[in-house]
Amino acid sequence: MEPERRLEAYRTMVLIRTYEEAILREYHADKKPVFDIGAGLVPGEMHLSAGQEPVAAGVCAHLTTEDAVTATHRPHHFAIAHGVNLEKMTAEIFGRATGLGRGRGGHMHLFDPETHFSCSGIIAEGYPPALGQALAFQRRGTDRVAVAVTGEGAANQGAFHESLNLAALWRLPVVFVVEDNDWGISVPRSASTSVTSNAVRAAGYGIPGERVKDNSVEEVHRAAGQAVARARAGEGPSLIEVHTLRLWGHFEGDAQGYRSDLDSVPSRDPLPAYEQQLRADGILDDALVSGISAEAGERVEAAIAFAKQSPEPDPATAADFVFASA
Amino acid sequence: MEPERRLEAYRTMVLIRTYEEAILREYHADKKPVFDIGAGLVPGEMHLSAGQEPVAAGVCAHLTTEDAVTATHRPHHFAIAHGVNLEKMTAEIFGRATGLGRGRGGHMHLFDPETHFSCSGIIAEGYPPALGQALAFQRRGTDRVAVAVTGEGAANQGAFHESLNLAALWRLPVVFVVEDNDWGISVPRSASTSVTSNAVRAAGYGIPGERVKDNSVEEVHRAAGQAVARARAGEGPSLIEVHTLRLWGHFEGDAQGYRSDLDSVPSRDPLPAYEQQLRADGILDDALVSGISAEAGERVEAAIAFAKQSPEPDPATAADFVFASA
Amino acid sequence: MTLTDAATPVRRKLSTAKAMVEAIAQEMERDENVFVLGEDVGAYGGIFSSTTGLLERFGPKRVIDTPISETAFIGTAIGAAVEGLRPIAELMFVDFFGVCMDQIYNHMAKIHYESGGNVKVPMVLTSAVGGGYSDGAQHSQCLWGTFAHLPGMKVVVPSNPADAKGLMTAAIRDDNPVVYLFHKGVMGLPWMVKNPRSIAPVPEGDYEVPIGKAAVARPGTDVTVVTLSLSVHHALDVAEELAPQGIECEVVDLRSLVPLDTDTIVESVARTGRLLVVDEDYLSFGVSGEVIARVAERDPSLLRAPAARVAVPDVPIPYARPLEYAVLPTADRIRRAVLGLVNA
Amino acid sequence: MTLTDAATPVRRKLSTAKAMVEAIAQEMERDENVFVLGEDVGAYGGIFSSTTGLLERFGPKRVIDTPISETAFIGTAIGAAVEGLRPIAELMFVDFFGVCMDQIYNHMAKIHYESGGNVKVPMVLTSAVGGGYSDGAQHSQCLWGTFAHLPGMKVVVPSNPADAKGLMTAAIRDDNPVVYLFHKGVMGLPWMVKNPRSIAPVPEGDYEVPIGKAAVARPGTDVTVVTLSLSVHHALDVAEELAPQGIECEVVDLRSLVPLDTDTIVESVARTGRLLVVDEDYLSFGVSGEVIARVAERDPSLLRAPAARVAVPDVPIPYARPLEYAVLPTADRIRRAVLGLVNA
Ligand SMILES: Cc1ncc(C[n+]2csc(CCOP(=O)(O)OP(=O)(O)O)c2C)c(N)n1
Ligand SMILES: Cc1ncc(C[n+]2csc(CCOP(=O)(O)OP(=O)(O)O)c2C)c(N)n1
Ligand SMILES: [Mg+2]
Ligand SMILES: [Mg+2]
Repeated sequence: MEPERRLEAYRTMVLIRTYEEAILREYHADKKPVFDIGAGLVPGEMHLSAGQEPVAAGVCAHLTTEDAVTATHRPHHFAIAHGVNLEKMTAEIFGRATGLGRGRGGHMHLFDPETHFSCSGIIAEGYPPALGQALAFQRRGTDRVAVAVTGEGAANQGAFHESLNLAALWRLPVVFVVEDNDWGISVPRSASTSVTSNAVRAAGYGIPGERVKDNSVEEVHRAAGQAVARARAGEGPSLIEVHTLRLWGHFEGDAQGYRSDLDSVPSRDPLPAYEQQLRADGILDDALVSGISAEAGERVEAAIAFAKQSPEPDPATAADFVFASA
Repeated sequence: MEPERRLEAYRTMVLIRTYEEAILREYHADKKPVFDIGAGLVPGEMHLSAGQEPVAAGVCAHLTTEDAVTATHRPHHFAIAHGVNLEKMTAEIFGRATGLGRGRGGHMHLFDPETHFSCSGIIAEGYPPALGQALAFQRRGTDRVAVAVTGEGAANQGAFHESLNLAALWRLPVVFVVEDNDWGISVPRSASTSVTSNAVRAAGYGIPGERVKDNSVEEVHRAAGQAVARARAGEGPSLIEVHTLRLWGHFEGDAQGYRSDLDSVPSRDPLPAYEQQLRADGILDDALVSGISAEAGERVEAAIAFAKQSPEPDPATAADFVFASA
Repeated sequence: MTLTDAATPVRRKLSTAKAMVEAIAQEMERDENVFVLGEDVGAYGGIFSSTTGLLERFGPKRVIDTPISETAFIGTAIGAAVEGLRPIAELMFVDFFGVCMDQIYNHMAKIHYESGGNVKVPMVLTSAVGGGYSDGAQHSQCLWGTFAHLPGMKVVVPSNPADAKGLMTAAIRDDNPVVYLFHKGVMGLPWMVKNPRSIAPVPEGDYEVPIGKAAVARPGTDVTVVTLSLSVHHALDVAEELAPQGIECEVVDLRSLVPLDTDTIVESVARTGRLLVVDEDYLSFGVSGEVIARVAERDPSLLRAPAARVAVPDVPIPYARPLEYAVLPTADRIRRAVLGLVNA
Repeated sequence: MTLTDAATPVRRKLSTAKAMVEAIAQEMERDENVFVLGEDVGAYGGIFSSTTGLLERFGPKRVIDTPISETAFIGTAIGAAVEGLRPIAELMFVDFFGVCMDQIYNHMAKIHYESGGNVKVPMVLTSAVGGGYSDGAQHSQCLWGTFAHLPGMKVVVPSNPADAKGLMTAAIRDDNPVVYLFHKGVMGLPWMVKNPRSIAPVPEGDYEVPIGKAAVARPGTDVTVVTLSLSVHHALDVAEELAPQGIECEVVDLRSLVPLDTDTIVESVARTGRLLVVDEDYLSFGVSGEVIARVAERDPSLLRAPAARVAVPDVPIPYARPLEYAVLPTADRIRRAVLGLVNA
């Protein structure tokens, strides 16, 4: 990877982490002393993506906002890496009228037509619509691609199988990304998946499959580059599984009592590791690090401020937008 | 295969074919001159299994009625090979009160607790309940197995994937059988399945997979023998795909205008082929052939006579059996 | 134009299936974004002839046979609609909704709302419904109540060729997801008992039947029979039969469940004072209850007799003919119910 | 014993979640065929604490974490039940029914009928329902109307700890498939706003609350409020608030949707002449319509005022709190509806 792109990847990862830390702060701010999931400025389930930045940063580096991304219940890192408007996204997470979904969607339902970004809270069910986006791109003779993301737990859901088969059959320009963070809530991969790598499943559809063993943005970038190029060239879909890390709980409020690997988690954080690597390679120094961090902080706080200043949706409009008017 | 078993396999295949021919006759008997699907003594959709006898005969030769079989919308060959009571089954197909389901089920819903046989008209959705039967057998410390059948078209349904993963994960004593008859109604395998063999999909679950390339009862018998033995030994599930033949239409009334391979179909009929082979090997002669055929004819006609003589269910009882009484 | 605008009498007769296909073909001509996908929609032409001839006319890029992967291909339709195409996806039998309902009700139906109106999902989901030919418990259901209960999708249920065409055109042009449920028994198929009204005059040009407007299929003064799809014809048969006895049934053909035309229902009951709902879906927690409730929450005193229902009495559809016809809303059952109402 | 037999007053209080778990544990002790499977039912103890402590007590052979493969594991429960085990399968949120409904309604619910009664499917399908904590359109639904509409499964919906235990015991012992829908808001979870009644006295021994019998949660003379699950508590709150103003609400807690206790509903409306149905499921084609229809088909003249409904107005559940609370059946909306009825 060229230095410029390595720096860019780092910048994206820092932005994501800064964002997740800020949401973490805002989420818990008004849920004290007793945690109440429905309380505060940011209520509801909150699935944060800290630790999984390499996947989003590595994949989305190959995309433009003409390409589509469908993410999961844990969507922030992909939304940010794909360039979803941070203010509108944050406003949605805060349930404001200025949000991507005018407050109707929430953190698991971020829809951004400008960047063809969407997500869904139903496991693996974000895959099939990605095929349709890819089909539209293909029919129009473009070289645009659709990226579809799930977790390793989701790869045992029927929609996963159907989607891989259909995409392969129709040579759709799709890149399937599996984020293997070892856990599906409290269930370890060994208790959910009969094979140690989902990449082997790609062979069952006659498409390339690769498992990226390290939670390394550069490795992801490399693998994704091949997959995206293949899709753009009309050669059909590929599957990439990345062995990544869920740095925090499944959702906020998750005490992780079940988590056997908890002790080793902090030491596996990919962000300081990448920072060190880039420092060692002379790409980062103190000034750059603090500059990037400051810039991320500003962008994130601006987005949060925008959200907080935005009006709440008017309850009288709750039934608006069920149907599109003619 | 020992001569005794070869003869037995032939006998089973003849019984199945005789049965299907008789149902064919009865089904169309009172649908003339104009075909009306709802008319006659045997109304409704009718999916006959002629041509696929080798699969059922080969697999079920390894089973006792303590083992479970879940079949599909095309269930007769497996029901017969597994030893479901021919009279009760036929009565069900004729919609009689003496039928397996007292006339409530019909040809796609044959449930026989005595032989642990069942089937379902929803594609691939017969797989999951088979896992539960296998789980029950496993928990009770028995060596009983469950056989789950689908077509090659069904192997692209989500339930297929979920079932293979779960069975592999829990090492359930299941044998998955895929009957590849080249067609899912009018859709050829090449337009439904991204790989040329479902056997390769087994690797995606870490279980053995084999494609039996010939529609040969002996080849099926061999492959199924391994799979059943593995399951009985507690080593978990296997997948067997058999390249078989849909001798007739998808269902009765199907004009098969779409069927590109139609001309070659009669010459691929597995039954005369097997008969010839057994004659060549000195296992069958004219006398045996006509004896077996006569015996099959008698059994089948007796079953049909039983069905026809049985009373129709009383309309006043239509709402009975929705719920079990305490 | 809308159907009711048709000034000149229409002579040409089509089956419901052909009328439906004609609407699809006309819209495919008009708008290259329209395409069809589903199982056996190509060479086979749809198991119930809902796409016959389209492959020959528009080719395999616009009439696409799919694997038996309803979740994947309905989801594909959704994503394509999100990107501005206008897919028509066929779920072969509505009974199969259980393998793909998540895409339908959690995605197709909700994306527009969750996106605050920023993402449209202009697609049609067609599906065959209904029994009466011994297809058993997994191939004979109507289930429209299930779809109508879940918000975000329109639900239409044509009963005759002209409506089938006009509702299809309206559904394709609608910017919302529309579930289009066609009863096998109204398609006019040569291989199934058909109602004489399943082949009837259909205007040649393109026209819309507005979604959300019921039709008074027969005016009457004594009993309002609210019904839909194939049951409309049974109700009309009974109405014709009872008229000489001085019992005049008004038959309301709902045509659309979402939106539901409450005004037409209430207005009719206000005149007749008697309400019978005839529904081939399951009795409880469905269409029949909703129709009655719409009246009772407007003005229960309109009901001069207890409201009545003829529906499938909460039992899976049995296979054997005598059992199936015992649970279907047959003319016999409808007649008894009407007589019960007028004698109440 | 049944709950109503309990002669001595009960002191010990449990949350609904603990009461539910107690019932499961007692039945697991009693019958080795009972086992639990589902996502995160083991070490996690169920996302909404519906299985807490069971793994520790009964071990991983009887409390089984599954992959996220609802079709496969619910189907597994079905097959196990067919072979005589008595599984309790948990669908984590009812909103996920779309990925596995085929197993539920085409298999679990129909096998007994299709087999002419020869095959029994004694299992319990548990699932969390309901909103009110900003979990959005795919994690906040009730959907009980959808299950109740489809024949062959019983559907129970406890509102309080004692019923939760007794209904669970009855469900496990029932030879039929029983869908057991527990509202997150009645579970008494420490991390969610809880109704004060979500921790209440529960008898220690095993007992059944009969499936199919509604409870009059509060007697009254002026308005019958028919409701279920969490909404029972909102209705009780309103009833208590309005009593000093001389408005006496009778609150009927359905407890079971299938079978539905029509007699208790009609008997109450016969006394009060006014009916309000409060339902956290979608308004149309669901529970509220059915309840009103049951009265209107028995005797519409019982309704001295138009029947009223407070339900989710056919809109996906919005995320933002002000929007969500605008569509939920809140005490405010219930109060307005009751006042509307008494002033009608
Ligand atoms: C169909 C469905 N089943 C269950 C859930 C509940 N659920 C939400 S996230 C999750 C775990 C997902 O695990 P994985 O796919 O590995 O993603 P991760 O959370 O680890 O990012 C589960 C079970 C769901 N949302 N949808
Ligand atoms: C979920 C579902 N989708 C579609 C159908 C309709 N259908 C019945 S049989 C069939 C083809 C099945 O093909 P295959 O699995 O190859 O079995 P075969 O008929 O060839 O034996 C289809 C599409 C169904 N029954 N269930
Ligand atoms: Mg994971
Ligand atoms: Mg086939």
